[in-house]
Amino acid sequence: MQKEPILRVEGLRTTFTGDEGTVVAVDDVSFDVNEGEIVGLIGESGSGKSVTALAIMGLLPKSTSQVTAERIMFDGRNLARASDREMRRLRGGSIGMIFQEPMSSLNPVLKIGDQLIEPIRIHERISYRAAFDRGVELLTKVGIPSPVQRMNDYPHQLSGGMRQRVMIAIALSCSPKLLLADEPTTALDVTIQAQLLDLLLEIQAETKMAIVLITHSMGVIAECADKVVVMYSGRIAEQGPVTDIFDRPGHPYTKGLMQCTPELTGNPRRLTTIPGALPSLSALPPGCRFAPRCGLAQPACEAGRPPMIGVGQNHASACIRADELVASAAQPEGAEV
Amino acid sequence: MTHRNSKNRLRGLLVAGAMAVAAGPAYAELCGHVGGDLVLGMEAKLGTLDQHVNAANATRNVAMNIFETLMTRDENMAPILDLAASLDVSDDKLTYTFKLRPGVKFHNGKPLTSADVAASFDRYSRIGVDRSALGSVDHWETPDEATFTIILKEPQASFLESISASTVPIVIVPSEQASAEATRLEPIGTGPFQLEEFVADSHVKLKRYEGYKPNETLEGMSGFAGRKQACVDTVTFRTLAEPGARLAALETGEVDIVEDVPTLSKERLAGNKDIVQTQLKHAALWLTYPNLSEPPTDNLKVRQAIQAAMNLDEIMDAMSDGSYSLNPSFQFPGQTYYSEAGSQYYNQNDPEKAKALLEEAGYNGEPVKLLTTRDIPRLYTAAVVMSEQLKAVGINAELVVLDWPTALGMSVNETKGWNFFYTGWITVTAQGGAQSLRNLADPSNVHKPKDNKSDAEFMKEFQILSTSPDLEERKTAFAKAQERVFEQVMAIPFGVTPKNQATRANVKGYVPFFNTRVSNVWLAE
Amino acid sequence: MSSLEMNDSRSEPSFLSRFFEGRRVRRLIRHRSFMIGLWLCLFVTVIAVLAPVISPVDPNKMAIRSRFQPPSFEFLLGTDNLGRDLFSRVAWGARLSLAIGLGVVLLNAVFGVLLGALAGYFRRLDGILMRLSDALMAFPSVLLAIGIAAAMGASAMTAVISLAVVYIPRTARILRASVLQVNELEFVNAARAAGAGDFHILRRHILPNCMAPLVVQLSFVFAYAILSEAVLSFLGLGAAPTDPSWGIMISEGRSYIREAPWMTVIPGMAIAITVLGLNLLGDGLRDVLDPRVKMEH
Amino acid sequence: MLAYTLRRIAQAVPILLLVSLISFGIMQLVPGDPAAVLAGPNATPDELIKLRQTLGLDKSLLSQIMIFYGNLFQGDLGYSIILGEPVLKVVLERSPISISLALYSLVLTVILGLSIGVIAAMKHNRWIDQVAMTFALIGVSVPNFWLGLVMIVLFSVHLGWLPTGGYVPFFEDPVGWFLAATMPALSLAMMQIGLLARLTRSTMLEVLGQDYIRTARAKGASEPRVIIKHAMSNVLIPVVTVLGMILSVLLSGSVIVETIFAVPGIGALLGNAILGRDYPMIQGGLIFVAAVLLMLNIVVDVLYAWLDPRVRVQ
Repeated sequence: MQKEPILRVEGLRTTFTGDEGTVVAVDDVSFDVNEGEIVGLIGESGSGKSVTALAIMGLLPKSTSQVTAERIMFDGRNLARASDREMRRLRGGSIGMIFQEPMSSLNPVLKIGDQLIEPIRIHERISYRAAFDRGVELLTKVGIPSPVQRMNDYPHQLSGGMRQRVMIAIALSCSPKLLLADEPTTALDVTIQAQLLDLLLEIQAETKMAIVLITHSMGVIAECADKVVVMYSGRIAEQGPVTDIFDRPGHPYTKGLMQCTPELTGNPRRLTTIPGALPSLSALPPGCRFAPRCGLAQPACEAGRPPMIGVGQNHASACIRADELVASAAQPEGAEV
Repeated sequence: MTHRNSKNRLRGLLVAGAMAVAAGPAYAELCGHVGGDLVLGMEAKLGTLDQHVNAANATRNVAMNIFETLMTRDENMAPILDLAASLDVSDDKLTYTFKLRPGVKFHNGKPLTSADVAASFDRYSRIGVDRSALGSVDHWETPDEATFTIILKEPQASFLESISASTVPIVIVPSEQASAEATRLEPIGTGPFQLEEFVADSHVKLKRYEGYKPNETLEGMSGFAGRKQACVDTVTFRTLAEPGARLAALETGEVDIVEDVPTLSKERLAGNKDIVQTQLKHAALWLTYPNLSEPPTDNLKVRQAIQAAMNLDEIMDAMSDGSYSLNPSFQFPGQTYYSEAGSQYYNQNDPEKAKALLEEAGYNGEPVKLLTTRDIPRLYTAAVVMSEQLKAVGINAELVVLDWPTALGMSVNETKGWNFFYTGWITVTAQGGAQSLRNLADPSNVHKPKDNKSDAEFMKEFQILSTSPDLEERKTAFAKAQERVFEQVMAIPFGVTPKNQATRANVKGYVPFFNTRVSNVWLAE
Repeated sequence: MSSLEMNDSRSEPSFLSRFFEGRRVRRLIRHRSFMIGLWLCLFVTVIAVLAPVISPVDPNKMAIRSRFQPPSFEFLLGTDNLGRDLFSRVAWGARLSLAIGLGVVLLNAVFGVLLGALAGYFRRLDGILMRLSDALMAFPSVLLAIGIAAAMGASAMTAVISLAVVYIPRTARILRASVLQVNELEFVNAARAAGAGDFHILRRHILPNCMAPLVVQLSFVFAYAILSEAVLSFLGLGAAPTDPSWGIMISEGRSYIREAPWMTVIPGMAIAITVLGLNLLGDGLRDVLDPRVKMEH
Repeated sequence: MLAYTLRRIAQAVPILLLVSLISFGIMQLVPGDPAAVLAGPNATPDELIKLRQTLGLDKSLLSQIMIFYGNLFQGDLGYSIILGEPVLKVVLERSPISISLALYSLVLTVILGLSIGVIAAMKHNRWIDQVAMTFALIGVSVPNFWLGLVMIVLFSVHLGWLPTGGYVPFFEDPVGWFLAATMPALSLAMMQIGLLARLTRSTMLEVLGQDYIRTARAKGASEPRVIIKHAMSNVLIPVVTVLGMILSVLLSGSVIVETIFAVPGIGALLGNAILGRDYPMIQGGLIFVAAVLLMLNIVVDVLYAWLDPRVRVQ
């Protein structure tokens, strides 16, 4: 029998209250992350993927947001019921997180060293000296040259890529069991993106930690992930093992995403973008939220929320025409082979 | 011998002083208790303590507890000896010989000698504000350490009055200070208190001078003279310019004595058994004088119209919040020269007469500029009320309000741009008849007469007043001169305000005077 | 965001209409403190404008017999030591305060813009102008105002000029900073490339885009001017002593603060209400027009 | 850093010269007569004329000023006309009083202003925020001299808690100093407390929305740690730049507060010097005060550079 997953999210829902009323940013999201697994969370900006990660971490501002979930099981604990204190102990300890903006995610007035060893000092009883040495070690590990000097530098003295390496080092500093990486490479140059992804994979291979990799790039997913969760407008559109998703996408949105990524299709002429934009969270369509942009939409799509339909081993899609899609995807490929 | 006659005359002078304090405590009882710290809340800010060049009341309040003079004025403002034990005047009235009191020492420990007196007179005649008081002096001599002789060029009946004047007194300082520049005198005197600390805008602290040699010719203190003793260890004069704060400080016991209690607060203080109020009934004479060079006040009829229009009760009431007395004289009631001559022109309050006089004068709406300052609220109020009264009879009155230095400078230096200037006299009036009219005489002429020559008839009487050896003759001359001032409207006195003071109930021996005296004041336990 | 985004400055003629375009006006109306401030300012303005109508008597009319009257139905806000009606004096004082504040604001607008634009645009003038403003700002502001006021004699005009001298360097600095910033933007370079003259560029392209911080600064200058005028008048160097100025009223009242506290308290409240209104107004303008400006003394 | 500091000091010299020229220009326009002040309100014109001669005031203003500059370059600020003491001595005696009062106000401003601002930001949009901001607004809207007068009546007269004013040297009687300085310091500080609270709140709100605060939380940092270590270190940067401004306002705002509370500081000294036309005192005192203020600005800029590493390295 399969082991318990390290993270199991069930029925996560997040709402924001603002001047214009209450909006649901994440609606009934459930997925599992197994130990040592890399799960790709993909979607357009505003699809709710970052919010999902922040909700798991308990980092959303309490004054404006409400997080509810049936369960968020992490390492045998239900984070949905955890106290602030428990959450603090987990954050930076068993769960690390990397953010999208390396430029602004480091405190400009504190030394790299101080920021790096802070989680170590918070979570472990350890002397400053030992923590400092560990920091140097971590910087070496993430590939930062002359780490001892860097410890005394300030963030503005480092390039963006270097800063993101520092962020990775911070996230790794307490050997987390789970790493939430929120678009860790988006803000960086393409070459540096690749280096960093390689670094992450290298470290993952070594430490066997689980990673939730949030991205909007199917290319990144293809390169790194074991499993994919596709989000659209606060809901999960499709999830499944990465090979299944790429070979037999069960949702028109997933298909569209893949077509946006030239290196996946290998055919620049088929580079198409999905027409239209994400619906506003305050004016959501009644049925399938993708229906207004969907080339395959039928009147039934607007009738109600489409259920998750299993289309393979651990592969499910929230599209009433999922079976059709999976079948059609398999067909031409099979025919050609 | 005539020599003896002079001595007799002086003895009379001394006795007059002694009588003034007959009711005072005997020497043994001067201090009911020795020790403690006395704190006074003062209204005015204090400048330099150089008493030779400073005419400010605030300075005298402090400095006259540090310094002493050869001669000064007694409680009734009559001349009296202080540092001098005796005075001989020669028959030709040209030589004045002072014998110094023995045993007097300066705060720096140096004994007082005639050289110090001569040096002080030297300095005063060089830079002293009232150096004209020494105008008739030929020279002075110091025949021996204890003798100081002044030789006049010509006899001057008012000479002793002049050198004893307490407006800018000729205080005696150590001879090393003779060359000290103006305002830079070191405050070393012979008085019962010596300077401990001076922080301008905040406070002056004096402490008892242990080597003080009191003047034992009197039973107690009279004016600035007489038997003085420092009963308290220290005296602090605190500047508390905010009237509310000053009174609050008295009520909370932060200060022991407050000068200038606002009229309104008297009633409230009366209900406080910890506080005793005292009053000097006639403390300040308030007046205005016209500019005789600037139209339309160059016209006598216009001036008379203004004089007729004024309701002085209203002006005094407004400026003092109701604590005043009308006073048709340039002297206080009870003073030697007090006279009501010309009082028919005082406080006429007759708008119809004023209008008629204006008609007669051909007044045609020329502006009458009332030059005043807000720095001294009473002067401001007087001008404001007066302008309303003038407007009521059809005079185009305009207020010109400047800060005090500018306003006073303008009234002294300019003959244009103003028609009336306002002032209050404290010591000027107290010094006697000649002193109070001196400002309207050549060469002072505050009223800016044409060609800087004051009215001839007035000047004739003023000459008699300042030179006649006979008191009755001088009194008559004063009355006539005053009447002339009223007739010619050379100045308009408004009235007199008292000085309302208050002390904590445990403060004993405090006697109100034109200036503050802290000798013989003691704190009951 | 700010007007910096509006690149098409050719299509304006009236910058005001751009400045108060509908979106901003709606935001201002929704802004709670702006509206409270607006109402307070309107209240004071109405009192100032209607002073001759609503005053029961001439503000300088003395009535010695009814002096020191506490507030009552007959004397709404009481009377002072000369029996003058405080309600009339406060109302006329509003006139004076607003007039002086407005005068300071106008002088600030004219000279602050002129000097700030010159310093920001013509770099050669920058050194001299900025050193001069450094020197003026190195004076303690109250002492500078006292000095100028002492030189000119107390009058409302004196108060306006001495306060303008104190605040103009500060306004000019803010404008200079905005000019420097806007000068770097694309559309200015475009205009320059198109051969537009310096003054044309300044007037048509740069200045209209520097208005947001200026308007915010001026609203605070207005508030400071009213406070400082009271300080000067309190010291006898502000408005002419015959004018019913709030500062003078406090100064006159302080001698009687125990027995007639209303003489001091009422003009003080009048100042506080007016300045509060202006501050709220300024907060609102800042929030809506220029979120970057934080605080200027 | 050292070069920067030295350059700033060098820049201050021409500014000081300008300051002295401006004050000279103003003084040349000021009418009035120091003799009148010295003589007091009861002096007669006759006494006044003589006093003018005594003081050498009959010389032209220009020659008086020439004498002043002649002395200045020998490090001598001359003698005060009114006080008869060397200007430098008086200024040196008085400035510690003002500076200690200003520093006390500054401490009050920083403690109250910062904590009100921080609390308001942390309780953003709750009632505490509303109360704090209302207080801050009232603080910036009330004239300080009026507040001083009202406080005297309240705290000295009615409650009897504090003395009405005056000054007690700190080293003689620290408690007395504290009691006497509290009301003046508070009435000086009130407006600055309001300004600082408002600035702190808005900066804090801005900083709390920054990514690095989220990073800190993601590390498991407790809320106090986030606020104190991560947020405050950034909030302090703009705060320090205004502290220089605040301190110079506190120093110059003391003219009127010192007068009301009878504090013998440099503000009251110079205010009286201007009102009394004490030309040497005005000239010397203003140069001294301007030099102190300029120095203060330099210190603040250096401090700013020290606090903000982004500036420091450049």
